Amino acid sequence: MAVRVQTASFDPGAELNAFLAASNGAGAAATFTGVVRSRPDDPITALTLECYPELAINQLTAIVADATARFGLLAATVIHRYGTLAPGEPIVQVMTLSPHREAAFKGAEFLMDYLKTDAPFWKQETGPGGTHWVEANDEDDKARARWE
Amino acid sequence: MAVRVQTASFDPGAELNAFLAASNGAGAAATFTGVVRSRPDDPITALTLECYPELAINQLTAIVADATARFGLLAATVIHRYGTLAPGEPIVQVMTLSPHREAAFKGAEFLMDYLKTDAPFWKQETGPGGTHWVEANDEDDKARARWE
Amino acid sequence: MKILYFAWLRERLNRGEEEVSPPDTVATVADLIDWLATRDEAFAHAVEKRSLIKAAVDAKLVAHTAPIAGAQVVALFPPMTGG
Amino acid sequence: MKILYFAWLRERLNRGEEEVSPPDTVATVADLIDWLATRDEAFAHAVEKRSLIKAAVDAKLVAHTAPIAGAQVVALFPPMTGG
Repeated sequence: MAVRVQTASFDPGAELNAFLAASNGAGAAATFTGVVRSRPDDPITALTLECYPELAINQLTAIVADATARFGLLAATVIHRYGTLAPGEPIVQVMTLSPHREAAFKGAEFLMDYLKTDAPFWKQETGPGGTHWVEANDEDDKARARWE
Repeated sequence: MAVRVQTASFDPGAELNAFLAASNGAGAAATFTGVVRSRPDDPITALTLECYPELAINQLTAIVADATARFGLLAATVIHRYGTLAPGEPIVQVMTLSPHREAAFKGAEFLMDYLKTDAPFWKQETGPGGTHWVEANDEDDKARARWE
Repeated sequence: MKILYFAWLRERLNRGEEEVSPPDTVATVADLIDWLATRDEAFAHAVEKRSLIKAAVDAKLVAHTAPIAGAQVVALFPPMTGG
Repeated sequence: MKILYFAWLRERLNRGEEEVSPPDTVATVADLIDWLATRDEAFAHAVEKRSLIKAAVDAKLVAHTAPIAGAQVVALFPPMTGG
Protein backbone atom coordinates (compact mmCIF):
# COMPACT_ATOMS: atom_id res chain seq x y z
CA MET A 1 0.00 0.00 0.00
CA ALA A 2 1.66 3.16 -1.17
CA VAL A 3 0.66 6.74 -1.85
CA ARG A 4 2.94 9.27 -3.52
CA VAL A 5 2.21 12.92 -4.26
CA GLN A 6 5.06 14.56 -6.14
CA THR A 7 6.11 17.27 -8.56
CA ALA A 8 8.73 15.01 -10.16
CA SER A 9 7.79 13.04 -13.26
CA PHE A 10 7.51 9.26 -13.02
CA ASP A 11 8.04 6.39 -15.44
CA PRO A 12 4.74 4.50 -15.86
CA GLY A 13 6.41 1.30 -17.06
CA ALA A 14 9.10 1.28 -14.38
CA GLU A 15 6.38 1.82 -11.74
CA LEU A 16 4.35 -1.10 -13.13
CA ASN A 17 7.39 -3.39 -13.14
CA ALA A 18 8.29 -2.44 -9.56
CA PHE A 19 4.69 -3.09 -8.51
CA LEU A 20 4.63 -6.49 -10.25
CA ALA A 21 8.02 -7.45 -8.78
CA ALA A 22 6.45 -7.19 -5.32
CA SER A 23 3.35 -9.13 -6.42
CA ASN A 24 4.42 -12.17 -4.50
CA GLY A 25 2.38 -14.85 -6.19
CA ALA A 26 -0.81 -12.96 -6.98
CA GLY A 27 -2.26 -13.26 -10.45
CA ALA A 28 -4.01 -10.06 -11.51
CA ALA A 29 -2.77 -6.47 -11.74
CA ALA A 30 -4.83 -3.57 -13.08
CA THR A 31 -3.20 -0.25 -13.90
CA PHE A 32 -4.67 3.10 -14.85
CA THR A 33 -2.42 5.78 -16.30
CA GLY A 34 -3.75 9.30 -16.83
CA VAL A 35 -1.74 11.49 -19.18
CA VAL A 36 -2.10 15.15 -20.14
CA ARG A 37 -4.37 15.12 -23.16
CA SER A 38 -4.28 17.51 -26.06
CA ARG A 39 -6.53 17.15 -29.08
CA PRO A 40 -6.17 19.04 -32.37
CA ASP A 41 -9.65 20.55 -31.80
CA ASP A 42 -8.80 21.47 -28.19
CA PRO A 43 -5.04 21.89 -27.98
CA ILE A 44 -3.42 22.29 -24.59
CA THR A 45 0.10 23.60 -24.26
CA ALA A 46 0.40 23.02 -20.52
CA LEU A 47 -1.56 21.62 -17.59
CA THR A 48 -0.85 23.00 -14.14
CA LEU A 49 -2.01 21.03 -11.13
CA GLU A 50 -2.29 22.79 -7.81
CA CYS A 51 -2.18 20.58 -4.74
CA TYR A 52 -2.61 20.65 -0.98
CA PRO A 53 -0.06 17.92 -0.25
CA GLU A 54 -0.84 17.16 3.41
CA LEU A 55 -4.55 16.74 2.68
CA ALA A 56 -3.78 14.82 -0.53
CA ILE A 57 -1.70 12.27 1.37
CA ASN A 58 -4.42 11.91 4.03
CA GLN A 59 -7.21 11.56 1.48
CA LEU A 60 -5.37 9.17 -0.82
CA THR A 61 -4.24 7.02 2.10
CA ALA A 62 -7.86 6.74 3.28
CA ILE A 63 -9.13 5.97 -0.24
CA VAL A 64 -6.48 3.27 -0.74
CA ALA A 65 -7.32 1.69 2.64
CA ASP A 66 -11.00 1.74 1.72
CA ALA A 67 -10.40 0.14 -1.69
CA THR A 68 -8.09 -2.47 -0.18
CA ALA A 69 -10.70 -3.56 2.37
CA ARG A 70 -13.63 -3.35 -0.01
CA PHE A 71 -12.13 -5.42 -2.84
CA GLY A 72 -9.70 -7.59 -0.87
CA LEU A 73 -6.71 -6.15 -2.71
CA LEU A 74 -3.26 -7.55 -1.96
CA ALA A 75 -1.59 -4.27 -2.88
CA ALA A 76 -2.51 -0.86 -4.22
CA THR A 77 -0.40 2.12 -5.24
CA VAL A 78 -1.40 5.66 -6.20
CA ILE A 79 1.06 8.14 -7.70
CA HIS A 80 -0.21 11.66 -8.41
CA ARG A 81 1.81 14.56 -9.74
CA TYR A 82 1.32 18.27 -9.36
CA GLY A 83 3.02 21.33 -10.85
CA THR A 84 3.17 22.19 -14.56
CA LEU A 85 3.01 19.32 -17.04
CA ALA A 86 3.28 19.12 -20.84
CA PRO A 87 0.90 17.16 -23.12
CA GLY A 88 1.68 13.44 -23.06
CA GLU A 89 3.20 13.53 -19.58
CA PRO A 90 1.74 11.13 -17.02
CA ILE A 91 -0.36 12.81 -14.29
CA VAL A 92 -1.60 9.89 -12.27
CA GLN A 93 -1.10 6.15 -12.02
CA VAL A 94 -3.13 3.71 -9.96
CA MET A 95 -2.15 0.04 -9.64
CA THR A 96 -4.03 -2.75 -7.89
CA LEU A 97 -3.15 -6.37 -7.23
CA SER A 98 -5.56 -9.18 -6.52
CA PRO A 99 -5.81 -12.93 -6.95
CA HIS A 100 -8.57 -12.31 -9.52
CA ARG A 101 -9.05 -9.80 -12.30
CA GLU A 102 -12.48 -8.53 -11.35
CA ALA A 103 -11.34 -7.21 -7.95
CA ALA A 104 -8.21 -5.70 -9.51
CA PHE A 105 -10.28 -3.81 -12.13
CA LYS A 106 -12.96 -2.73 -9.66
CA GLY A 107 -10.35 -1.56 -7.16
CA ALA A 108 -8.57 0.56 -9.76
CA GLU A 109 -11.83 2.11 -10.99
CA PHE A 110 -12.90 2.86 -7.42
CA LEU A 111 -9.56 4.53 -6.67
CA MET A 112 -9.79 6.70 -9.78
CA ASP A 113 -13.41 7.67 -9.17
CA TYR A 114 -12.71 8.67 -5.58
CA LEU A 115 -9.50 10.52 -6.20
CA LYS A 116 -11.13 12.57 -8.97
CA THR A 117 -13.61 14.08 -6.52
CA ASP A 118 -11.94 13.67 -3.12
CA ALA A 119 -8.24 14.38 -3.53
CA PRO A 120 -7.17 18.05 -3.33
CA PHE A 121 -5.81 18.70 -6.81
CA TRP A 122 -7.00 21.49 -9.08
CA LYS A 123 -6.31 21.55 -12.81
CA GLN A 124 -5.58 24.64 -14.82
CA GLU A 125 -5.31 24.29 -18.60
CA THR A 126 -3.25 26.57 -20.81
CA GLY A 127 -4.03 26.69 -24.52
CA PRO A 128 -4.04 29.17 -27.39
CA GLY A 129 -7.04 30.92 -25.79
CA GLY A 130 -5.31 31.48 -22.46
CA THR A 131 -5.41 29.79 -19.07
CA HIS A 132 -8.51 28.56 -17.24
CA TRP A 133 -9.40 26.43 -14.26
CA VAL A 134 -10.98 23.11 -15.16
CA GLU A 135 -14.49 22.93 -13.72
CA ALA A 136 -15.56 20.03 -11.54
CA ASN A 137 -17.43 17.51 -13.62
CA ASP A 138 -20.91 16.13 -12.87
CA GLU A 139 -19.84 12.89 -14.55
CA ASP A 140 -17.13 12.50 -11.92
CA ASP A 141 -19.66 12.98 -9.12
CA LYS A 142 -21.89 10.35 -10.73
CA ALA A 143 -18.97 7.95 -11.19
CA ARG A 144 -18.13 8.26 -7.51
CA ALA A 145 -21.77 7.95 -6.43
CA ARG A 146 -22.15 4.49 -7.97
CA TRP A 147 -19.93 2.99 -5.24
CA GLU A 148 -22.10 4.32 -2.41
CA MET B 1 -4.53 -2.04 -32.68
CA ALA B 2 -2.13 -4.89 -32.11
CA VAL B 3 -2.35 -8.56 -31.23
CA ARG B 4 0.68 -10.67 -30.34
CA VAL B 5 0.74 -14.37 -29.51
CA GLN B 6 4.22 -15.50 -28.54
CA THR B 7 6.32 -17.96 -26.55
CA ALA B 8 8.91 -15.29 -25.70
CA SER B 9 8.57 -13.42 -22.43
CA PHE B 10 7.65 -9.74 -22.50
CA ASP B 11 8.39 -6.77 -20.26
CA PRO B 12 5.07 -5.39 -18.90
CA GLY B 13 6.50 -1.94 -18.12
CA ALA B 14 8.29 -1.57 -21.46
CA GLU B 15 5.07 -2.58 -23.25
CA LEU B 16 3.10 0.01 -21.27
CA ASN B 17 5.62 2.73 -22.07
CA ALA B 18 5.61 1.87 -25.78
CA PHE B 19 1.81 1.94 -25.76
CA LEU B 20 1.71 5.32 -24.01
CA ALA B 21 4.37 6.75 -26.33
CA ALA B 22 1.94 6.18 -29.22
CA SER B 23 -0.98 7.65 -27.27
CA ASN B 24 -0.96 10.78 -29.35
CA GLY B 25 -2.84 13.14 -27.08
CA ALA B 26 -5.36 10.79 -25.47
CA GLY B 27 -5.81 10.96 -21.73
CA ALA B 28 -6.66 7.54 -20.29
CA ALA B 29 -4.87 4.19 -20.50
CA ALA B 30 -6.00 1.03 -18.71
CA THR B 31 -3.71 -1.98 -18.45
CA PHE B 32 -4.33 -5.49 -17.20
CA THR B 33 -1.38 -7.77 -16.51
CA GLY B 34 -1.94 -11.43 -15.69
CA VAL B 35 0.97 -13.22 -14.04
CA VAL B 36 1.47 -16.87 -13.09
CA ARG B 37 0.15 -17.12 -9.57
CA SER B 38 1.42 -19.40 -6.85
CA ARG B 39 0.08 -19.33 -3.32
CA PRO B 40 1.63 -21.06 -0.30
CA ASP B 41 -1.60 -23.10 0.08
CA ASP B 42 -1.66 -23.96 -3.63
CA PRO B 43 1.92 -23.79 -4.89
CA ILE B 44 2.55 -24.02 -8.62
CA THR B 45 6.01 -24.79 -9.94
CA ALA B 46 5.14 -24.25 -13.60
CA LEU B 47 2.26 -23.23 -15.82
CA THR B 48 2.18 -24.57 -19.37
CA LEU B 49 -0.07 -22.87 -21.90
CA GLU B 50 -0.99 -24.75 -25.04
CA CYS B 51 -2.10 -22.61 -27.97
CA TYR B 52 -3.54 -22.85 -31.47
CA PRO B 53 -1.76 -19.76 -32.82
CA GLU B 54 -3.64 -19.22 -36.12
CA LEU B 55 -7.01 -19.36 -34.37
CA ALA B 56 -5.68 -17.26 -31.45
CA ILE B 57 -4.64 -14.46 -33.81
CA ASN B 58 -8.01 -14.59 -35.58
CA GLN B 59 -10.00 -14.62 -32.35
CA LEU B 60 -7.97 -11.91 -30.60
CA THR B 61 -8.07 -9.68 -33.69
CA ALA B 62 -11.86 -9.98 -33.80
CA ILE B 63 -12.18 -9.35 -30.04
CA VAL B 64 -9.96 -6.26 -30.24
CA ALA B 65 -11.93 -4.90 -33.22
CA ASP B 66 -15.16 -5.51 -31.31
CA ALA B 67 -13.90 -3.74 -28.17
CA THR B 68 -12.53 -0.84 -30.19
CA ALA B 69 -15.88 -0.23 -31.90
CA ARG B 70 -17.95 -0.83 -28.80
CA PHE B 71 -16.07 1.50 -26.46
CA GLY B 72 -14.67 3.98 -28.99
CA LEU B 73 -11.09 3.05 -28.09
CA LEU B 74 -8.25 4.96 -29.72
CA ALA B 75 -5.90 2.00 -29.39
CA ALA B 76 -5.87 -1.49 -27.91
CA THR B 77 -3.13 -4.09 -27.59
CA VAL B 78 -3.26 -7.71 -26.47
CA ILE B 79 -0.13 -9.74 -25.77
CA HIS B 80 -0.57 -13.40 -24.81
CA ARG B 81 2.17 -15.93 -24.17
CA TYR B 82 2.17 -19.68 -24.46
CA GLY B 83 4.67 -22.38 -23.57
CA THR B 84 5.99 -23.15 -20.08
CA LEU B 85 6.08 -20.26 -17.59
CA ALA B 86 7.37 -19.94 -14.02
CA PRO B 87 5.46 -18.31 -11.12
CA GLY B 88 5.60 -14.53 -11.32
CA GLU B 89 6.08 -14.46 -15.09
CA PRO B 90 3.59 -12.39 -17.08
CA ILE B 91 1.11 -14.42 -19.15
CA VAL B 92 -1.08 -11.77 -20.69
CA GLN B 93 -1.27 -8.00 -20.98
CA VAL B 94 -4.15 -5.97 -22.33
CA MET B 95 -3.88 -2.19 -22.83
CA THR B 96 -6.57 0.23 -23.93
CA LEU B 97 -6.49 3.92 -24.73
CA SER B 98 -9.40 6.32 -24.68
CA PRO B 99 -10.10 10.01 -24.11
CA HIS B 100 -11.89 9.01 -20.88
CA ARG B 101 -11.19 6.54 -18.14
CA GLU B 102 -14.51 4.72 -18.13
CA ALA B 103 -14.18 3.51 -21.74
CA ALA B 104 -10.54 2.54 -21.14
CA PHE B 105 -11.48 0.42 -18.09
CA LYS B 106 -14.54 -1.12 -19.73
CA GLY B 107 -12.57 -1.93 -22.89
CA ALA B 108 -9.83 -3.70 -20.93
CA GLU B 109 -12.36 -5.69 -18.88
CA PHE B 110 -14.24 -6.67 -22.04
CA LEU B 111 -11.02 -7.84 -23.72
CA MET B 112 -10.03 -9.94 -20.71
CA ASP B 113 -13.49 -11.47 -20.31
CA TYR B 114 -13.67 -12.43 -23.98
CA LEU B 115 -10.17 -13.74 -24.32
CA LYS B 116 -10.62 -15.96 -21.24
CA THR B 117 -13.43 -17.90 -22.93
CA ASP B 118 -12.87 -17.31 -26.65
CA ALA B 119 -9.12 -17.44 -27.30
CA PRO B 120 -7.60 -20.90 -27.86
CA PHE B 121 -5.23 -21.26 -24.93
CA TRP B 122 -5.32 -24.13 -22.46
CA LYS B 123 -3.59 -24.00 -19.09
CA GLN B 124 -1.86 -26.91 -17.42
CA GLU B 125 -0.60 -26.43 -13.87
CA THR B 126 2.33 -28.31 -12.37
CA GLY B 127 2.65 -28.47 -8.60
CA PRO B 128 3.84 -30.87 -5.90
CA GLY B 129 0.81 -33.07 -6.63
CA GLY B 130 1.61 -33.42 -10.31
CA THR B 131 0.29 -31.86 -13.49
CA HIS B 132 -3.35 -31.17 -14.35
CA TRP B 133 -5.36 -29.25 -16.92
CA VAL B 134 -7.12 -26.20 -15.53
CA GLU B 135 -10.87 -26.60 -15.95
CA ALA B 136 -12.96 -23.97 -17.67
CA ASN B 137 -14.54 -21.72 -15.10
CA ASP B 138 -18.26 -20.91 -14.83
CA GLU B 139 -17.28 -17.49 -13.46
CA ASP B 140 -15.50 -16.74 -16.73
CA ASP B 141 -18.60 -17.68 -18.73
CA LYS B 142 -20.67 -15.39 -16.51
CA ALA B 143 -18.16 -12.56 -16.82
CA ARG B 144 -18.35 -12.84 -20.61
CA ALA B 145 -22.14 -13.09 -20.63
CA ARG B 146 -22.59 -9.71 -18.95
CA TRP B 147 -21.50 -7.95 -22.17
CA GLU B 148 -24.14 -9.62 -24.33
CA MET C 1 -8.66 -33.11 -44.36
CA LYS C 2 -6.35 -32.46 -41.44
CA ILE C 3 -7.74 -32.78 -37.91
CA LEU C 4 -5.95 -30.97 -35.03
CA TYR C 5 -6.42 -31.88 -31.37
CA PHE C 6 -5.47 -29.72 -28.39
CA ALA C 7 -5.04 -29.96 -24.61
CA TRP C 8 -6.54 -32.97 -22.85
CA LEU C 9 -8.19 -34.16 -26.06
CA ARG C 10 -4.76 -34.33 -27.69
CA GLU C 11 -3.37 -36.15 -24.64
CA ARG C 12 -6.17 -38.69 -24.47
CA LEU C 13 -5.86 -39.48 -28.18
CA ASN C 14 -2.09 -39.48 -27.95
CA ARG C 15 -1.81 -37.45 -31.16
CA GLY C 16 -1.93 -33.77 -32.07
CA GLU C 17 -3.12 -34.24 -35.64
CA GLU C 18 -4.16 -36.75 -38.26
CA GLU C 19 -5.26 -36.87 -41.88
CA VAL C 20 -8.74 -38.25 -42.51
CA SER C 21 -10.98 -38.65 -45.58
CA PRO C 22 -14.57 -38.69 -44.36
CA PRO C 23 -17.28 -39.71 -46.85
CA ASP C 24 -19.49 -37.03 -48.43
CA THR C 25 -22.30 -37.84 -46.00
CA VAL C 26 -20.19 -36.22 -43.25
CA ALA C 27 -21.45 -32.65 -43.77
CA THR C 28 -21.03 -30.84 -40.44
CA VAL C 29 -18.66 -30.70 -37.47
CA ALA C 30 -21.18 -32.80 -35.53
CA ASP C 31 -21.20 -35.39 -38.31
CA LEU C 32 -17.40 -35.42 -38.30
CA ILE C 33 -17.25 -36.01 -34.55
CA ASP C 34 -19.78 -38.85 -34.91
CA TRP C 35 -17.83 -40.36 -37.79
CA LEU C 36 -14.47 -40.12 -35.96
CA ALA C 37 -16.11 -41.78 -32.95
CA THR C 38 -17.13 -44.81 -35.02
CA ARG C 39 -13.47 -45.33 -36.01
CA ASP C 40 -11.79 -45.01 -32.64
CA GLU C 41 -13.00 -46.04 -29.19
CA ALA C 42 -10.63 -43.67 -27.35
CA PHE C 43 -12.04 -40.79 -29.38
CA ALA C 44 -15.65 -41.89 -28.77
CA HIS C 45 -14.97 -41.95 -25.03
CA ALA C 46 -13.14 -38.59 -24.99
CA VAL C 47 -15.95 -36.75 -26.80
CA GLU C 48 -18.78 -38.42 -24.89
CA LYS C 49 -19.79 -35.07 -23.38
CA ARG C 50 -20.17 -33.11 -26.60
CA SER C 51 -20.60 -29.77 -24.80
CA LEU C 52 -16.93 -30.09 -23.74
CA ILE C 53 -15.75 -30.18 -27.37
CA LYS C 54 -15.24 -26.94 -29.28
CA ALA C 55 -14.38 -26.76 -32.96
CA ALA C 56 -12.68 -24.52 -35.50
CA VAL C 57 -12.79 -24.91 -39.29
CA ASP C 58 -9.83 -23.39 -41.13
CA ALA C 59 -8.90 -21.36 -38.02
CA LYS C 60 -12.38 -19.93 -37.50
CA LEU C 61 -14.29 -20.86 -34.35
CA VAL C 62 -17.59 -22.54 -35.34
CA ALA C 63 -20.62 -24.30 -33.85
CA HIS C 64 -21.07 -28.07 -34.22
CA THR C 65 -23.73 -27.34 -36.84
CA ALA C 66 -21.19 -25.66 -39.15
CA PRO C 67 -20.51 -27.30 -42.54
CA ILE C 68 -17.10 -28.79 -43.24
CA ALA C 69 -17.34 -29.04 -47.03
CA GLY C 70 -14.05 -27.89 -48.55
CA ALA C 71 -12.35 -27.50 -45.16
CA GLN C 72 -8.59 -28.04 -45.07
CA VAL C 73 -8.15 -28.10 -41.29
CA VAL C 74 -10.69 -28.92 -38.59
CA ALA C 75 -9.56 -28.41 -34.98
CA LEU C 76 -11.24 -30.04 -32.00
CA PHE C 77 -10.47 -28.99 -28.44
CA PRO C 78 -11.81 -28.54 -24.89
CA PRO C 79 -13.20 -25.22 -23.56
CA MET C 80 -10.51 -22.56 -23.57
CA THR C 81 -8.76 -21.49 -20.37
CA GLY C 82 -6.39 -18.68 -21.35
CA GLY C 83 -5.94 -15.23 -19.90
CA MET D 1 -5.44 30.30 13.10
CA LYS D 2 -3.97 29.92 9.63
CA ILE D 3 -6.30 29.95 6.64
CA LEU D 4 -5.15 28.40 3.35
CA TYR D 5 -6.74 29.14 -0.03
CA PHE D 6 -6.36 27.10 -3.21
CA ALA D 7 -7.04 27.33 -6.95
CA TRP D 8 -9.42 30.05 -8.16
CA LEU D 9 -10.29 31.03 -4.59
CA ARG D 10 -6.59 31.76 -3.97
CA GLU D 11 -6.41 33.71 -7.24
CA ARG D 12 -9.51 35.76 -6.58
CA LEU D 13 -8.30 36.66 -3.07
CA ASN D 14 -4.79 37.27 -4.36
CA ARG D 15 -3.31 35.37 -1.41
CA GLY D 16 -2.58 31.73 -0.57
CA GLU D 17 -2.80 32.07 3.20
CA GLU D 18 -3.43 34.44 6.06
CA GLU D 19 -3.46 34.47 9.83
CA VAL D 20 -6.79 35.29 11.46
CA SER D 21 -8.15 35.42 15.02
CA PRO D 22 -11.88 34.86 14.87
CA PRO D 23 -13.91 35.51 18.06
CA ASP D 24 -15.16 32.54 20.12
CA THR D 25 -18.63 32.86 18.59
CA VAL D 26 -17.14 31.53 15.34
CA ALA D 27 -17.65 27.83 16.09
CA THR D 28 -17.89 26.04 12.75
CA VAL D 29 -16.46 26.20 9.23
CA ALA D 30 -19.72 27.84 8.11
CA ASP D 31 -19.35 30.47 10.86
CA LEU D 32 -15.78 31.08 9.80
CA ILE D 33 -16.77 31.62 6.16
CA ASP D 34 -19.51 34.06 7.29
CA TRP D 35 -17.08 35.90 9.54
CA LEU D 36 -14.38 36.13 6.83
CA ALA D 37 -17.03 37.47 4.43
CA THR D 38 -17.87 40.34 6.78
CA ARG D 39 -14.24 41.44 6.74
CA ASP D 40 -13.53 41.30 3.02
CA GLU D 41 -15.79 42.07 0.09
CA ALA D 42 -13.71 40.08 -2.41
CA PHE D 43 -14.03 37.04 -0.15
CA ALA D 44 -17.77 37.56 0.30
CA HIS D 45 -18.19 37.65 -3.47
CA ALA D 46 -15.95 34.61 -4.10
CA VAL D 47 -17.82 32.38 -1.62
CA GLU D 48 -21.30 33.54 -2.64
CA LYS D 49 -22.16 30.07 -3.89
CA ARG D 50 -21.32 28.14 -0.71
CA SER D 51 -21.71 24.72 -2.40
CA LEU D 52 -18.58 25.57 -4.44
CA ILE D 53 -16.46 25.94 -1.31
CA LYS D 54 -14.93 22.85 0.29
CA ALA D 55 -13.05 22.86 3.59
CA ALA D 56 -10.39 20.98 5.51
CA VAL D 57 -9.51 21.41 9.17
CA ASP D 58 -5.95 20.43 10.07
CA ALA D 59 -5.62 18.53 6.78
CA LYS D 60 -8.84 16.54 7.23
CA LEU D 61 -11.67 17.11 4.76
CA VAL D 62 -14.79 18.27 6.67
CA ALA D 63 -18.34 19.52 6.14
CA HIS D 64 -19.24 23.17 6.71
CA THR D 65 -20.91 22.09 9.96
CA ALA D 66 -17.60 20.88 11.42
CA PRO D 67 -16.26 22.65 14.54
CA ILE D 68 -13.05 24.67 14.27
CA ALA D 69 -12.26 24.97 17.99
CA GLY D 70 -8.55 24.36 18.49
CA ALA D 71 -7.83 24.15 14.76
CA GLN D 72 -4.39 25.28 13.64
CA VAL D 73 -5.03 25.33 9.89
CA VAL D 74 -8.31 25.70 8.02
CA ALA D 75 -8.19 25.29 4.23
CA LEU D 76 -10.87 26.60 1.88
CA PHE D 77 -10.96 25.61 -1.80
CA PRO D 78 -13.17 24.88 -4.83
CA PRO D 79 -14.34 21.36 -5.80
CA MET D 80 -11.38 19.15 -6.61
CA THR D 81 -10.47 18.29 -10.20
CA GLY D 82 -7.52 15.90 -9.97
CA GLY D 83 -6.94 12.52 -11.58
